[in-house]
Amino acid sequence: MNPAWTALLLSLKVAGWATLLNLVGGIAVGYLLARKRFPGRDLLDTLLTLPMVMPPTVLGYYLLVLMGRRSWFGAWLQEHFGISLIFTWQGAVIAAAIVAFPLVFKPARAAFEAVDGQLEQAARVLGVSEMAIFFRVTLPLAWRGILAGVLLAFARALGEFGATLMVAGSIPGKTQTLSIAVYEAVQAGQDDVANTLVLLTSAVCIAVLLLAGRLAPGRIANQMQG
Amino acid sequence: MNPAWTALLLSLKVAGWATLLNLVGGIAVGYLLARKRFPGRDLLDTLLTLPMVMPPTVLGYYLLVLMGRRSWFGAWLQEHFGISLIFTWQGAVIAAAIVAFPLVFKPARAAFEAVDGQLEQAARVLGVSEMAIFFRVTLPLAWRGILAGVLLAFARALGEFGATLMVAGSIPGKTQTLSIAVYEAVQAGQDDVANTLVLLTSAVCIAVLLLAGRLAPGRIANQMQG
Amino acid sequence: SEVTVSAAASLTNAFKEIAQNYQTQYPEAKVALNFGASGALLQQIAKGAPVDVFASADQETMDAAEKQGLVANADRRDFVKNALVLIVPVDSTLNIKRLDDLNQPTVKRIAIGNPASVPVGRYTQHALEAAKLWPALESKTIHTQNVRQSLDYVARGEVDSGFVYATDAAIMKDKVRIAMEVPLNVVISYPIAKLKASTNADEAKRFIAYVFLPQSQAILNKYGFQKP
Amino acid sequence: MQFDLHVKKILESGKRRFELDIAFSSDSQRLVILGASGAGKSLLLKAIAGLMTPDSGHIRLGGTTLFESAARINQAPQLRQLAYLFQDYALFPHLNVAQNIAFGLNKGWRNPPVTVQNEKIDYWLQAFQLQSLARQLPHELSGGQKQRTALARALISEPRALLLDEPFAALDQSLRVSMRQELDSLQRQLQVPMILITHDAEDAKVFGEQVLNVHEGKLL
Amino acid sequence: MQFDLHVKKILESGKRRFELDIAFSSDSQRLVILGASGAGKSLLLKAIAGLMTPDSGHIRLGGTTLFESAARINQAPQLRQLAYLFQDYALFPHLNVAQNIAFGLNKGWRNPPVTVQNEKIDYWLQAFQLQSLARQLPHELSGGQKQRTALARALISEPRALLLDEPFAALDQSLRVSMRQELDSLQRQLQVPMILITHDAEDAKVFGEQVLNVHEGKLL
Ligand SMILES: Nc1ncnc2c1ncn2[C@@H]1O[C@H](COP(=O)(O)OP(=O)(O)OP(=O)(O)O)[C@@H](O)[C@H]1O
Ligand SMILES: Nc1ncnc2c1ncn2[C@@H]1O[C@H](COP(=O)(O)OP(=O)(O)OP(=O)(O)O)[C@@H](O)[C@H]1O
Ligand code: MOO
Ligand SMILES: [Mg+2]
Ligand SMILES: [Mg+2]
Repeated sequence: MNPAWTALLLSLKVAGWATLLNLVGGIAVGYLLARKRFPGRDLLDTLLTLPMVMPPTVLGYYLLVLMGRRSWFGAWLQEHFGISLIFTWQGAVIAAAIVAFPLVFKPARAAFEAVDGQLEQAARVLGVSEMAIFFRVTLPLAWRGILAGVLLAFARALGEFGATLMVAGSIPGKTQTLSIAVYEAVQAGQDDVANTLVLLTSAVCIAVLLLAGRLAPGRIANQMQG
Repeated sequence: MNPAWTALLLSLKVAGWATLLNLVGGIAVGYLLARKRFPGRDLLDTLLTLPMVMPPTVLGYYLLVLMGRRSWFGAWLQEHFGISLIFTWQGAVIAAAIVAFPLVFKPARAAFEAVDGQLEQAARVLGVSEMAIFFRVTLPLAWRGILAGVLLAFARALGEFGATLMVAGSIPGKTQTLSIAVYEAVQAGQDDVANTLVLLTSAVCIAVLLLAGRLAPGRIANQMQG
Repeated sequence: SEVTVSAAASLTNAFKEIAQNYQTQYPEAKVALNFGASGALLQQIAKGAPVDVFASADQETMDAAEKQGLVANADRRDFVKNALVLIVPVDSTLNIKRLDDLNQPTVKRIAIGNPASVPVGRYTQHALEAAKLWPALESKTIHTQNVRQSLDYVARGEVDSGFVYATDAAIMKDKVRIAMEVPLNVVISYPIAKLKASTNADEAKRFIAYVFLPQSQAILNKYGFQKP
Repeated sequence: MQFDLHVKKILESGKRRFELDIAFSSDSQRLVILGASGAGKSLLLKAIAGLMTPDSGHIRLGGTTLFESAARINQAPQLRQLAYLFQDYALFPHLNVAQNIAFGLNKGWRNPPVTVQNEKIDYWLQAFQLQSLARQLPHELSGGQKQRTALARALISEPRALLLDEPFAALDQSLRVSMRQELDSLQRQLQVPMILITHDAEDAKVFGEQVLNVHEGKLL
Repeated sequence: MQFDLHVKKILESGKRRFELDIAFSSDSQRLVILGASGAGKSLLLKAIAGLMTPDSGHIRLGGTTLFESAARINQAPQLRQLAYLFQDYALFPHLNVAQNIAFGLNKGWRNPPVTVQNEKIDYWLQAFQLQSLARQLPHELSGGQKQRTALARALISEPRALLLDEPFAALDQSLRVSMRQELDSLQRQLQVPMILITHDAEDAKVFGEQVLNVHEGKLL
């Protein structure tokens, strides 16, 4: 199989899983921060934003320290599950997910905060459980804002290479994602290869983003009373 | 002056300017995409997201190609304004701004779309100009969502080094930002220096984000009718 | 007058010291140091970055610079030598004396800089090809993006061994051990050159000359470099 | 005792302070609340529905204790099984008229489908003259259509009590008459207690077995 | 001629189609519009205010042409200088009562300060009994308080015409009487044309120099 093709599939797999993890985690954390009051809430928000502020390579280094064989966590994973995250695509997923996480939870928080609380009240009186209210009222109304963040996270996960490279290495066919391949081509001065790969990545990204945009429900919020 | 201190000031200058550029540009583009209907709108949205999907180093390479003295744009800048962006902090600003731009305009678009159009209608009838409506009604109501994106962009600009390194180089005291210094310290095996610098960056980032959070107007949208 | 020096990342610590001394000696001079991967530095120069002196970590990059007409052949000189070494974690029980020993089944992973883009990877490939081990070891190979990554992997025990420069091994003496110096039929030497486009040629020449002075060579030596 | 309650609540906004302190018990099934704008009528209804927690007091409805500060009882709104009509409707903007009306019929994690239809829904669409609007979204409705949708949504679920905040305010005279009848017969059929806020003397006449006058947070 | 208009507009939502087609001219200063819920009363007002662009027709008010499809005239809502009371108030949620009322007084790029105060604002706060609520945000208001704020915001700017969509619907009887008086004297003083939508027979009596009956998008 064409190596670019292999890298593309791997990239989609990594970015897809990372986005899925972030979708769930980002919505949960964003909701928590928007709705629950607890001491240190804003500090937690800020701390969770820190992965953005660290150069990805450095973040990757810390992840290596955390998940490596010599760390207690890495050792524990190894011992109990026989899992090693370093040099595996699962490791790449975790790196990409952490790098992109702030992109999801922060817009999600803002979107949840913009949902009119009275609508949730109305649903409560109608006997619908809190969990169901979340899925039937809150989430649909916050969805556009969340989606904006999720799409950004997907793009970022697709483009990430600093942290991924450090954690997963660059093993062709195994952990060499498209963006790592691009990076290597540029480094090696192979401009045509790099250009081709960039075009490929961009095309895939455009396709995915346009598709996802279609999935968004109509611009309801905007027309609410308009 | 302590070099870490110099790097910090430079980082803040670069991230600050980049954020400012993105604030203005992101709000404008986000508003345009939310309110104006034109063919290719979603495609434009997607194209503007592409800086996220490219490895920053690669993006930096393209910027280099675009802004270098040998390009027509670089030559034009040089000729007419005597400006060279390569190896200057202004170049770093542009690199950081482009890398972080999608983080601002996409959440801004979602936030603008969530503003109730009837309120703008009401302002119109009251004789207030479109521009004034934007500043007095639309922007305040979209502000929380926009702010979330702007803060992410600030963090990203502070942490960016891939594209910056390529365009502005790493000249201590001139273009070596904090995150480039971190990167170099890690490269040079100076883990303590790296750790210290990371702590410094994180502390600054936390301080700025917490401060900015305070600046946000109360969670009005959430309480609209609650 | 300011002189901008683009130097390979591996020279970071040594060049910082040398530049400082230089400025003490010539108080009117100002040295702006710019570090990065040799290839990236070349790209910056090619796109018009205002650089006066270029110190590369390999000959190929400098060759490319020459071919693009950025430096004159007469202006380039080798100023240090480095050695390729095979390292293992300090607590490693492996017994590796020759490259052939890498064939042992206990050696599962070997970190090698990507030969396509990382100079140290190219040298490693030469050495392994000469020893007729290159294809055989391919399956154990982890390609890294720079020396530092290989070093980290070895230091943290993620790989069983790795190929790095002697100068890199010197950074982490407490975590990695040099198992052997790798025999090479080429010399790993670093070239330095004034750029044709330099707007400050005299200062550039003076700085290059300064790098060759014994006190500068002593500093380089301190960080594991050898005389050319 | 149908109603037995004592609700105390202090609301502050800047320097202004509003104190709600209302206690009454009544055996009549139909209560009408009158009072000037801002007297505290809506707040009282919200307290009963569980949407506003009183600082102290108790709320008992048809023998069940919904709230009692002393005993630390505070039933969740979900469990109170009430019909509540919000003064400003609170329709779900992402659901069409039929979906809004059907919202409380299933308590699962999914909204009714866009094409939701069944006998009950049809009955209420019919009763409130909303048939042709079943698939329209709230922002495509007139004021009165919104109010009727909200009312249908509240009444469809066979509640244990009806709490209605100005249910006919946005309706024209003839519609008001027919809907008053509808509500009247529903209440007789269900035999549940009802509290109704209104400014319309006619409403008070039809539904006001007992009329409570609220003034600045207190009963007159 | 105070009013001279012909408004045609077709609205579609899924299979349902609503056609508005109303033409009339009148010399009376005070017009009351009656009609069933969903008849098209609010749409007509929106067209006059410039918030809904008719498919065709014309709108002239006191001699000025606001809209004329044939001549491609369509004045921006800003230039029409009308007072418009939205049926659901449309208060700015981020501004307090006084700021909402003061909103149209300055047309600059900044909102009035939180502590905004001047004679005009005081007059209207007083007239509509909102003094003590001046610093409260809309979500801290009762239904009637919201309506009064919205009405004050519309009337304060000395408009060229008054368009009021059920201005007293959320008010109790006594308040209704006093505000009716207030509005009556304002209209006499400004001598501007007024259109008022209402369901209240009393409103029609006081303001209805001429009464228009709208039915399913057409005049009866
Ligand atoms: N969140 C709040 N913070 C402060 N004050 C509030 C808040 N909500 C309501 N109030 C005040 O409480 C009082 C009672 O409000 P309520 O909505 O119960 O009035 P109401 O009797 O329903 O009036 P209306 O007939 O106008 O709807 C009002 O004066 C209102 O300003
Ligand atoms: N955006 C829209 N799309 C489709 N139909 C609409 C839209 N807006 C309003 N309509 C329909 O137009 C008709 C007239 O609406 P309008 O708001 O003018 O009624 P109204 O006479 O003011 O009634 P009410 O007294 O209930 O407020 C209604 O049947 C409504 O469903
Ligand atoms: O900021 Mo990066 O490592 O260049 O993705
Ligand atoms: Mg009320
Ligand atoms: Mg209406």
